[in-house]
Amino acid sequence: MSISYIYPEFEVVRNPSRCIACRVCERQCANEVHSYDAESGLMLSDESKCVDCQRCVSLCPTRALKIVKSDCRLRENANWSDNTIKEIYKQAGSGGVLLSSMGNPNPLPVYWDKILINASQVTNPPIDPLREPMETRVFLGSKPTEMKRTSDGGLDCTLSPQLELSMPVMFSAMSYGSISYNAHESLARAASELGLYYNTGEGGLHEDFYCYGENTIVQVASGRFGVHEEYLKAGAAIEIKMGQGAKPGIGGHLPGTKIVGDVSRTRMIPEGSDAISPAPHHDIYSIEDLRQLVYSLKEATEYKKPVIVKVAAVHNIAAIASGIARSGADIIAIDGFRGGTGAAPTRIRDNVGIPIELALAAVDQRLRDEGIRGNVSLVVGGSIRSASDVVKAIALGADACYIATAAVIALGCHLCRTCQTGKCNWGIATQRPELVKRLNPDIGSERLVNLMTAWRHEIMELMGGMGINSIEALRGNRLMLRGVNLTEKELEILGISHAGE
Amino acid sequence: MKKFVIIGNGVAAAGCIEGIRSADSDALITVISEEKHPVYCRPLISYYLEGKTDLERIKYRPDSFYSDNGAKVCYGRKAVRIDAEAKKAELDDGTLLPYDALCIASGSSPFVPPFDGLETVEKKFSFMTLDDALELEKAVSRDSRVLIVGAGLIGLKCAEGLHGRVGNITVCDLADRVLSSILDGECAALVQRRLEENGVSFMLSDSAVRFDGNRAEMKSGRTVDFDILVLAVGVRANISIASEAGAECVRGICVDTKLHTTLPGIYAAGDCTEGEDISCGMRRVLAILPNAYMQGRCAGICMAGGDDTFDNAIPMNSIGFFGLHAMSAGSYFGAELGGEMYENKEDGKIKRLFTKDGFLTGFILIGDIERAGIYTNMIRNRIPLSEVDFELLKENPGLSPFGSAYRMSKLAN
Amino acid sequence: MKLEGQVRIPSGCAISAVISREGNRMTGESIIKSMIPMHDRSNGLGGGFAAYGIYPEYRDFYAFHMFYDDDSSREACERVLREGFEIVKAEIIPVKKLPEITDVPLIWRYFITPLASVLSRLQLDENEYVARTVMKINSTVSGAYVFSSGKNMGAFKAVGFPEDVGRFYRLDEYEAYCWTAHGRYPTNTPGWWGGAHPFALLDYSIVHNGEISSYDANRRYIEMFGYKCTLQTDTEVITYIADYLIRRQGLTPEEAASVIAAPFWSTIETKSDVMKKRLTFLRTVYSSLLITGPFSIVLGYTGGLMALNDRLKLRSMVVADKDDKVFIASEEAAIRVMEPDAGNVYAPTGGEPVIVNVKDGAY
Amino acid sequence: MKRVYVNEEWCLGCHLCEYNCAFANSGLSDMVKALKGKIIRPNVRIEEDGGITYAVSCRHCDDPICVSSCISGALSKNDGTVCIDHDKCVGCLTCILVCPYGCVSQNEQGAVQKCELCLENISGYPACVQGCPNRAIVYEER
Repeated sequence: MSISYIYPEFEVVRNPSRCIACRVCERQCANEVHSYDAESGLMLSDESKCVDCQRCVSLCPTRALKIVKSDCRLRENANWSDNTIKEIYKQAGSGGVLLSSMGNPNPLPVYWDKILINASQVTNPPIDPLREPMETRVFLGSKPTEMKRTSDGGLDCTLSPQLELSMPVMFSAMSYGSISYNAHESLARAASELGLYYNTGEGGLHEDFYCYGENTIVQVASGRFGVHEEYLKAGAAIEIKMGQGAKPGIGGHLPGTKIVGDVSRTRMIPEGSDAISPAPHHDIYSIEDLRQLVYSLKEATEYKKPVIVKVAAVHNIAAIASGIARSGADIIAIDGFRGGTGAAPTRIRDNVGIPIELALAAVDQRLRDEGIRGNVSLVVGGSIRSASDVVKAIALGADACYIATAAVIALGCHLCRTCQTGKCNWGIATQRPELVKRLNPDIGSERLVNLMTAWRHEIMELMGGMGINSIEALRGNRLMLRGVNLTEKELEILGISHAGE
Repeated sequence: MKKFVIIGNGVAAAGCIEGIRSADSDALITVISEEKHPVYCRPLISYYLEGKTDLERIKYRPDSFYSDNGAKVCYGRKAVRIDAEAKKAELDDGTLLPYDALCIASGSSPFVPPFDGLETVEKKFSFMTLDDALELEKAVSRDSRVLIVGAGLIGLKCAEGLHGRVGNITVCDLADRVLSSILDGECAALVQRRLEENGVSFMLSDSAVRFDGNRAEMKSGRTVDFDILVLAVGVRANISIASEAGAECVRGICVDTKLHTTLPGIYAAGDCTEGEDISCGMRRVLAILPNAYMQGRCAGICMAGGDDTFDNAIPMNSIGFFGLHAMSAGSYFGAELGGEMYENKEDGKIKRLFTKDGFLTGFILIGDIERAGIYTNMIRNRIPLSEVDFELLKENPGLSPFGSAYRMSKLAN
Repeated sequence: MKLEGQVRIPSGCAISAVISREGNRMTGESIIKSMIPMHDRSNGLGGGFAAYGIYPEYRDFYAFHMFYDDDSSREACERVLREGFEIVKAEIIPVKKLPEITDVPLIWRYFITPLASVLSRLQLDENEYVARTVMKINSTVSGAYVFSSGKNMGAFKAVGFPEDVGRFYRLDEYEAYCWTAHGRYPTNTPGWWGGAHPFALLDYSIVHNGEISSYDANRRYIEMFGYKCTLQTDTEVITYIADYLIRRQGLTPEEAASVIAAPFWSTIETKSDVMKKRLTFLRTVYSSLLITGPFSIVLGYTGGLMALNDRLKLRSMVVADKDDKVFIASEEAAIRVMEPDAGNVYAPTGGEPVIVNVKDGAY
Repeated sequence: MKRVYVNEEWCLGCHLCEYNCAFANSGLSDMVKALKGKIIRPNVRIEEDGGITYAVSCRHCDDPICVSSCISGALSKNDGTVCIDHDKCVGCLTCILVCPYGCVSQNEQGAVQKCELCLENISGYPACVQGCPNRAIVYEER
């Protein structure tokens, strides 16, 4: 046996005076960390298998368990961090590309946390959302720039197709395959109940969920999995996925082990075959090709569905967005570099792309400078963590936000970042039936509804504080934001003043 | 307003009152109670002696039971005659009670064979009623020698009840084993052993034939000296009032599945009746408590014009001695009658399941009685073996062997 | 200290207006007096008036009212004007010297008309060209500021209490069928005349009381269409919104009101299908022009005015009438000064526009 | 009438219901104290059928045969709940003999115990339901 260079990252700490040996931990750990020793009547653990998903901790009825970071560290080195060295060990052992899941965990700046929100005092009254109407409804889609009159002088009220949202948040793309049936059902039901939208991701739409079509955004990605006419027509909108914040510039790879049963049928690929999404769409090599795809999809759906183009936030995002805004797309979705993923090469996830805050500010300003902001709605994602992030995003200029990580956290995800193993103990990023059933969509959808309801309340509170009683009066209202700890350049890009100014 | 008369004040009578009231809220109910106690359950008298219950807790229903149900009880009175034509019941004090419907719940009485010299025994008791138990309690002392004639349920429970209150206890029975009506030899031996471990002596295949004062002469020629004699040879259904009124009776009063006798307006319930034992298809007196209550209630409902049926009576018994529990239900057919038996024995425990013609017909469980009701239910409700995974069920009574549809219908609906 | 335009200055205010439905001319005396009982709603840092129908003899010419810091800025501005306009008259606006009004800039008035050759070269209609010229002067000609640019109307404003400003400009000598007035309570002391209200572009003038919370959302949207919010005031952006919606998008004042103070979605739900569709359309298409936060405004335009409160009615505003006259003011007291016998006094609900038009041909 | 229902589709077989039940009926306020080192005697039991697990506890039948069969009158049905008067129970176990679901069991004292919906214990609400991590056991009207 070769030397194991890597000491387990976590320690399972079991309080023997509290453990009643009920064996819930053992039964609930798909990684087989815990076991029961009948002879001694004690629970044992093998921490080398632990991923710190906290399932056992959450279910232990006597709170006898905790998982802690092992303090067995390599010798301190400011340049060669523990993690860097361990990655080298792994690669030296495997010869492979490192894989990771969920969003970039590195301590890069989170601009949301450096932006503060205004409130009214004296010269303008705050509005109490408990007493006064507070509107969060949003329409996404292209808006006409010229008003037309009908022959009898009335307003011509024809609008290109719009998505109506009860609040400016949607669940962003997570494919069936990368996440479970029950996770999809939870999202679909919650979206339906909330008057919002969830997104199929690139894995097609399971036939059971066509009934939630009014609240579904169907995605067309480079692999074109599960794309057919009924699929396109089933959704309320179609999203062309050009890129993803967690892995800009590369495609996707869902291993054949996850392509089982309904996943294979829904994706329309054989069981066990790897689902590989190429880096580019093979029919899009330039912006004019995108325009063709946008219109192909519109033709296929009789111009009844808005088309979203989703791109990763990269360096020249403003120019890219300007191009998309002129491509016939109704909505641009931009995914920042902190966006989650079911699996991505670690180097890409942690080093490619730009923060969504800066991308949003740049894009919104660019589209306004070009006078085409009304052509498209702007949806941003990539680590929107709270109602205040939403409010800040809207004030910077977004029409709505996409959330996925926050949504899966609501479903129970503990961000252990091992989705790629397919052994999600919370029943989210797995296809193993005994794990999938751990997520009861009754609970899942309720928790999502709760989360969104709570956020909506908070959004309303924040809006009320600013004296704003309709979300559209917040959109692009950058005067409501101030920066702290930001450089002149950052403030300039964000288009906000420093606190105190 | 209808008038209902119930003869008897046992559990069947209580069931009858509750049955009537579930269907008719204002009828007049009269209960004729020979015993001067409100309803209690006779099997409890041994627990009374044991100290597991007392005169307060022994009551089957709360004190307000009769008044809550608007029933009038004539304590200490006995019904002597029923005029089925005139629909009147006559009491021993001459009172005539007219009725619209009447229920005979007269129970059973101890059967005492004609022993020679029995009259010479000073302290002799039956063990049926609370009064029997109270008298016995008064009569015994720490050093009493007790002879119990009869190793059936009553005799053995009496023995357990007296255990610790008397000097020694001997139980004799003509049968070769204890509880001969419900257990086979091997099972009976386990029970007997438990009793013996607790100081009860047995004289089996032997019984008293003659008494002389405090001495019993046995069939085998041996003699037993005793201070207290308990006669627990058997019981007989009290059918005389019914048969005299003209109702058809065999060993018990014959009733149909509505508990109706052969006389109009007259019902019968409890230990005094005989009906079909569905585990074997024969008519029998099934003098066990669950039947008494269920029959009483069914009779009550039918008397009051409601609709109810009682058609799944089986014999069943749960009995325990000094912590060893024995349960049995249904009928056991030997191989000669086309029956089959599954057996599992281990370390002081026995499980025997009897099947015939694709049905579970009976079982005996000694020791491990967990979830026995799942077997009982199969017998009572005639669930064919073909619908269950019997192999699984044999080992582990549970719902899984019944399949998912059955389980869902019970647990999710 | 930053001036208006360099920083956003919230302020509280008094507004007052009167209009004759018959087009009868009234001198400025009455509107000046109406501001007196509302003295405490201003703090001496800005007052002003807009008057419609005051230049009948020049009715076909744009009347530009200008503040200049000095003659060099005047000359620079006049150079710009001469490039595209025929100037038929240029004069100093007559004022009365008052101790209460100090730091007086040069105040000029021009009656001008765009040169046809320029319009055809640029393929613009004259209003658009004039509006662009105003933007250009105000954003590029240092020390020059156009504070009124409509035909047969004029805005008059200064740093001071409104009643003093009115006397300063000798408004009792002008006759108008519609007057609006404004007293300002800014929260600093910029002391710049251009920052006083009304704010006017072409014949649209706005007097406004409030502080809108949607300001930057409105500003950043309207600036897409060539407007430059140089002053960073609510009044300025509201004027541009009115100009954009009514002049450029061709909405009626009622429709514009349904954008600026759009009904709540819950209210829209209760409307007839036709109305629902119309209101939903307006809210959806012009969502960035919804104004939230407290305001009461009077928008003056040729031949009429529209008074409007924010949707929650967070600012006071009352309306009354007598005979041909309709009065609007922050306080009823101001109306009583103008017309003690005014009747039908009521406070319009939030978002309910009060539109008064002079009968056709009478202005 | 609210009842405890089982959604076996969502049962994880974690057995927490058993422990929560045993704790709720222990009369103690600390689970460790109540259950540590003990063999638990819950009134709800997880059964398994192939890969499927589900919890079984008293159905509180419309016509409860345990009540009809009780010789001491200790079992009764009140407001939809089949309850035991522990004072009256003599431990004859007839109820165990008749319960079609196997949901009555012997307690440590030799008398019987069964689910009483936690109405009288520290939980006050069915503890199996409250503690079920996946809503596989619910207490509701159906």
